[in-house]
Amino acid sequence: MFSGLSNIANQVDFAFVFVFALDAIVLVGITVFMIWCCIRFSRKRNPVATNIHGNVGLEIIWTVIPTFLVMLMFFVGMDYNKMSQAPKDAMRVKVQGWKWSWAFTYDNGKENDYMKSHEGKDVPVLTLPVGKAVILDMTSSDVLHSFYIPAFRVKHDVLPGGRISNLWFVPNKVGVYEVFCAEYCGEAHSKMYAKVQILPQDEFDKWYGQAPVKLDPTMLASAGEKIYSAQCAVCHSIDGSRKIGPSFKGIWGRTAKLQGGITKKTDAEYISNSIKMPNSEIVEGYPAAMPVLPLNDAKIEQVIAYMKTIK
Amino acid sequence: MSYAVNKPYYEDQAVVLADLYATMAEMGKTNPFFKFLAWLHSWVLSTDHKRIGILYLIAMFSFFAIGVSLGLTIRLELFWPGQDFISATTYNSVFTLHGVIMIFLFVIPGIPAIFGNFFLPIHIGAADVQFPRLNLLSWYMFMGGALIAALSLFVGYDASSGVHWVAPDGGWTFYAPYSTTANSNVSLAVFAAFILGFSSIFTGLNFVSTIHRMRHPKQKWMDMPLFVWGLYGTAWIQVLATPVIGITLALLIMERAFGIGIFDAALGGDPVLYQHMFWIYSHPAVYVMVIPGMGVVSEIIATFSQRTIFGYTSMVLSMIGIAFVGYFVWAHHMFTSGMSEASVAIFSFITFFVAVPTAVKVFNWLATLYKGSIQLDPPMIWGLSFVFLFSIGGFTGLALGMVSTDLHVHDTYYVVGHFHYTMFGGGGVAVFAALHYWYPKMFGKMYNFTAAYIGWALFFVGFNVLYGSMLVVGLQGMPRRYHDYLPEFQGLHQVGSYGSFIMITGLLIVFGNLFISLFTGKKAPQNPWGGKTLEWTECPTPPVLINFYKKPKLDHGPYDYPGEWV
Amino acid sequence: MSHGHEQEHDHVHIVSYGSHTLVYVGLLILTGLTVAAAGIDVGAFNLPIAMLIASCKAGLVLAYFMHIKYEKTYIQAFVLGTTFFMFVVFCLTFADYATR
Amino acid sequence: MSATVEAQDTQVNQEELFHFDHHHTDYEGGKFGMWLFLFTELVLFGGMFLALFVYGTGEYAADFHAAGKSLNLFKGAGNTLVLLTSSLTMVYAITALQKGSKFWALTHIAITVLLALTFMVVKYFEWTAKFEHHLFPAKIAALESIYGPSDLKKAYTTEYKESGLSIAAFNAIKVDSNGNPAPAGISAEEAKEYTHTRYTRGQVIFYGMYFTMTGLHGFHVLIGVVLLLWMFWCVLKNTVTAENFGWLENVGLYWHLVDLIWIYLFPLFYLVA
Ligand code: HEA
Ligand code: HEA
Ligand code: HEC
Ligand code: CUA
Ligand SMILES: [Cu+2]
Repeated sequence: MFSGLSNIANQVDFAFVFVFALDAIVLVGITVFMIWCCIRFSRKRNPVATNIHGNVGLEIIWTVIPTFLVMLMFFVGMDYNKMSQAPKDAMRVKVQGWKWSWAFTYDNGKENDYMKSHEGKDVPVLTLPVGKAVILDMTSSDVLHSFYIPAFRVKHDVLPGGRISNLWFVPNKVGVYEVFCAEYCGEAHSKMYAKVQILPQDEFDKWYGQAPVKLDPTMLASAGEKIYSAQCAVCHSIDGSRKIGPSFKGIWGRTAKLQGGITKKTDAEYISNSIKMPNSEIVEGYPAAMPVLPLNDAKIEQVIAYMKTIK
Repeated sequence: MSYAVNKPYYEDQAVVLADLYATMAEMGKTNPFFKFLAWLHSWVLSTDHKRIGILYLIAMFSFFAIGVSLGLTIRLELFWPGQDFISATTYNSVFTLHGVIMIFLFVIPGIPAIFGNFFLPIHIGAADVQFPRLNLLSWYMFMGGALIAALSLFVGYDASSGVHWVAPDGGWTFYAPYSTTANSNVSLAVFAAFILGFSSIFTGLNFVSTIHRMRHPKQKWMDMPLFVWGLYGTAWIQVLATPVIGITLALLIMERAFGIGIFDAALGGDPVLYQHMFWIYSHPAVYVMVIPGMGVVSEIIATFSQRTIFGYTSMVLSMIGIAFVGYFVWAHHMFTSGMSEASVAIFSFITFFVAVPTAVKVFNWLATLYKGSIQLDPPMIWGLSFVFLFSIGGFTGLALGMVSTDLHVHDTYYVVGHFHYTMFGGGGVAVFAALHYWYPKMFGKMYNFTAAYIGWALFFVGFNVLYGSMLVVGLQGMPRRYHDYLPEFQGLHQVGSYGSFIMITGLLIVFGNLFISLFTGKKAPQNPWGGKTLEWTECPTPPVLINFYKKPKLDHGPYDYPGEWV
Repeated sequence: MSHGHEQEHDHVHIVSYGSHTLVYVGLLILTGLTVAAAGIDVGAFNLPIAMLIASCKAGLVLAYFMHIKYEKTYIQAFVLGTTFFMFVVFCLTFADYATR
Repeated sequence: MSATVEAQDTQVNQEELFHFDHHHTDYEGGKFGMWLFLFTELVLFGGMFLALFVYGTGEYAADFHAAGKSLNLFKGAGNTLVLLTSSLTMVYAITALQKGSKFWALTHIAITVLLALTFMVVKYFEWTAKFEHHLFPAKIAALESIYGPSDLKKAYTTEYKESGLSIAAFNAIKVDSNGNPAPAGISAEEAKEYTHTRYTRGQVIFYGMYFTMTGLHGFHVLIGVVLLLWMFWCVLKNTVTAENFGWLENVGLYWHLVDLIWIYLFPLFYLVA
């Protein structure tokens, strides 16, 4: 409460306190009156009831006062980040959601890093400078998701079909915060975590300006592993067990049996095709459930390098 | 044809296919099998509103028991973070069915179908509803829908992966395009909801015309008991709003079967349109769950205070007002959906106007207690719990109606807490209140008060622990429909689970007590609580076939209690 | 089991063949009108014009063929109420689409 | 449980109770019930009109316009006349019965049924003409392009058999880089070509709505035919008579509702779109 982590966090917290305080007062009033009546007018104390038909004055009072109170609530509640009020010079980040992860892409083409989650998985990080307004341009490649940063008190649904939905805010404090998916999206809805990392401006600039490290061949596989852990692990195991998709155990160089009786060798072309057009070839016995993932050729290369190591 | 007018309604009597029944009954005199057939016939083909009410009661509490078990499964799974004993896929189906069963098979039909059917005609001094056969048909549609819902659990088959038992998932809201593309058995579950919708429409239609056409000539509109008014408002919602969900779900099925493109973004459709159409029905539906409950509670509070309702007219107007305004607030479920900013503001604004008539009701109930002669029998305890729990539910709803706060707590456990307080603390508790109130009339027996009090107390404590903790964990940002959660939420989830265990104990005592009393209870007098509506003053306990021995006299209003008049 | 005496037929209003035919002719004219109007392109007004004509036709059908004109007030009121209800729902939905 | 009746009033008047119980012949009540049912029908179709308006006036207005041109105005207008006329014969039937002419009532009911069937026949030709031009809801269209037009029926049934009511097969089809429906097993290039020659996104919805709405309306016409035939039987057997015509009136109300919906469907699909 009142941590002020984003530009609106304190307003929202105030709104909560405001409405809960009013609620509490009325609720206590109601309850106390109810109990008092039950005691004072119990059949023992008051064997004969008095029939009061009503009292127009009173009834008007308890129509008008609540009307007034709820209108107050309405106005307090209208104090939120309206998209039409987003600062013009805000920084923009592209957010893509799919079953079941997120990817963040910056204007200069930079892509998100990964960070360990509480379960030790790699989750994508949205890195932002402190104190600067940011607008997220969000799309989904499959179903509805919802981008939710509880600490900042912001949330917006992410829609498929090419519609861009926006969310904006100003992060106020340096730190790392959780991101949840708040719209039911299937099996791993509850695993669709990400993080926001707020850096001081200079650190952010340094991070932002860094050219993508040229990975030497030995590091390709470990970069690929991160991608695997963040984006593929919900559906593909590496120990041979069946998840939503086929296991990656021994994936490199095996023969894939596809629907319609086709067989194909799982070489680089096949894998890259499986990722770019996941539904053009379906592995026998599996649903056509793989989403289009935002992986460029470089990343695909890394994933393939990693796949070669899964024996 | 002669009627067994002197016998309680549950003893043998004439039914729809009267000739067949008579033959069976005749043969049953010698042949026990035919005797059984005749008995069965007299129940499952009876058009008597009281028997249909009992049929609903039995069916609904069975479903409720299933829904409860599913709710409990949720609580057990959420006891620790990570997967405890059911997989994510199973969990998703479990909460979906929990929601579908509780909403479509328990709270929406609950009071109208059980108690409305049983007492509406009696309250207005009539012999039955306007369309008794349609009434029976509604019950069959209800059972059919329930059966299909149950079937949808088991018959799902995903050819591409060869997986059997793909139970439906997606939540009771079935948002597109998840629902239009899911491999699970959504179509069948949705079809079940479609059928249940029509069952509900027919019940509503029946009640509206019954109230218009069959009131006792002496009972004018403003002489009707508030329970009848509640049913009337509800019935209109059922007639005018339910078709929208019917068509929405039908379109969803068409989308899945033929790809008509209207909800599926990949084909160009707008998923937000689905949400509009879904909530155009489903918001009014939440008032279907609670307005009849308000009617019940009005009866109970007046009877146990032995004093006339404070502000009868404003009680009526507020009930109709809630039903009316309730039509136009649906998009408060969609503040984060990508709707325009203008409509976010519009719908937030209208939402608050529902709170005003509700406030009038709450304050009028309180004023009815004032200078009453209050007897805290079990029905009254449940009735007053309704006022308390529903107020909390309503108050938490206000923070959802405010935009800025809703953006934070939308789709978190806060919402889950809110709707359990309103639906269970409101709709559900009203069912329990009604059951304790009318049990003597319906079954001719009294139940054990001590057990009823103990059960209630455990329920009340467990309820607040369970759903109170949900409100808090939601405020901390815990999203709903999560199979797994961050370790920091564990404490509150465990508290909630403990609450659910307490609550179960309580409810088991409550239901156990009522069940045992069917056999061991003392005989109930005609008017155990001193009520003034027709079922107490003119109708024997238990009611006879045509409700009254002769056309009721109706020489007093529903709330003309003895006591001083001012 | 028909109990003729319970029916309240005394006030039943029998509409003559003639007036039905008249309404029918009106409906035909309106149909012709709407087809003709569609031929002229008035841009944004195409839809409102077509809907207006359709609503006139619907009004005729409701009032005469469906007998609403001769029904009791409460039935008339409910027909109006239902229409009003749908109208408001449409408006509120379009409040979203028009301002997106 | 034993019977516990308090004989409150021992003198039971059977005759009084009998009348008290028999409300089934409440003429006005029956009609009111029918109206309530019609309200639900109106709202049911209202929901679809809502969707139609949303797309037809929004971003897909142009698509709708183009697609609307593919509908056969002649058949549409013809069917409008057929339905209007059937509404007229329907009210004639009621007037005839009220005036005591069983013969003319039966004749008019029969004509109404014939007109209804005419409507359905025209509809049938309209739909098959669409199918011949390969205009289907998207999923069938996609299946067609995989299995070829000749095998379409087989394709649809086998896909269905295999996947039950699941949509897995369709998932494979729908996603391509543009989000347009495209069949599996063809390249991205082919997919693009396929969608552009066949459908825009708006047209997918137009045909989807067209088939759904006219289909549901047609279904109502068929129900109407059944009801009318039933009425024919009742009038013939004198269970519906000049004194007791409530049922006929109610069926008539239903029939006019079917007409009423078409009054809106026709301009929206054939003229304005
Ligand atoms: C019985 C069912 C029921 C009832 C009666 C209500 C009543 C209300 N509900 Fe609730 N609601 C649900 C069932 C119900 N709700 C369900 C099931 C959902 C979730 C669906 C889902 O997503 O799965 C939901 C979700 C929901 C949301 C969407 C949340 C979200 O997903 O983001 C909102 C937002 O506005 C809301 C608001 C309200 C309001 C303002 C009322 C009002 O009617 C409350 C009015 C009552 C009071 C205010 C209390 C009593 C009044 C007084 C004691 C007088 C004093 C009052 C004042 C001073 C104002 N509800
Ligand atoms: C009236 C409706 C109703 C009722 C009564 C309940 C009752 C319960 N609910 Fe439910 N709930 C919903 C409606 C309801 N719920 C809805 C609509 C959803 C949303 C679904 C969705 O997201 O789509 C939901 C979701 C929901 C969730 C959130 C799931 C998620 O988001 O991940 C949870 C979590 O704990 C929960 C818990 C419970 C529990 C523990 C109970 C109960 O089990 C409470 C305990 C009650 C008892 C223990 C009773 C014991 C009684 C008996 C055993 C009866 C015996 C009977 C006879 C003898 C006749 N519910
Ligand atoms: C939502 C679940 C999901 C996610 C996430 C996912 N996949 Fe898949 N994947 C599937 C499914 C289902 C299949 C099998 C059907 C098919 O071939 O499309 C599959 C198939 C594949 C295949 C072909 C496998 C074979 O045995 O021939 C490859 C390669 C593949 N995925 C790579 C990836 C990579 C790389 C990622 C992450 C960057 C990923 N997938 C993420 C669901 C997923
Ligand atoms: Cu993505 Cu939930
Ligand atoms: Cu709501």
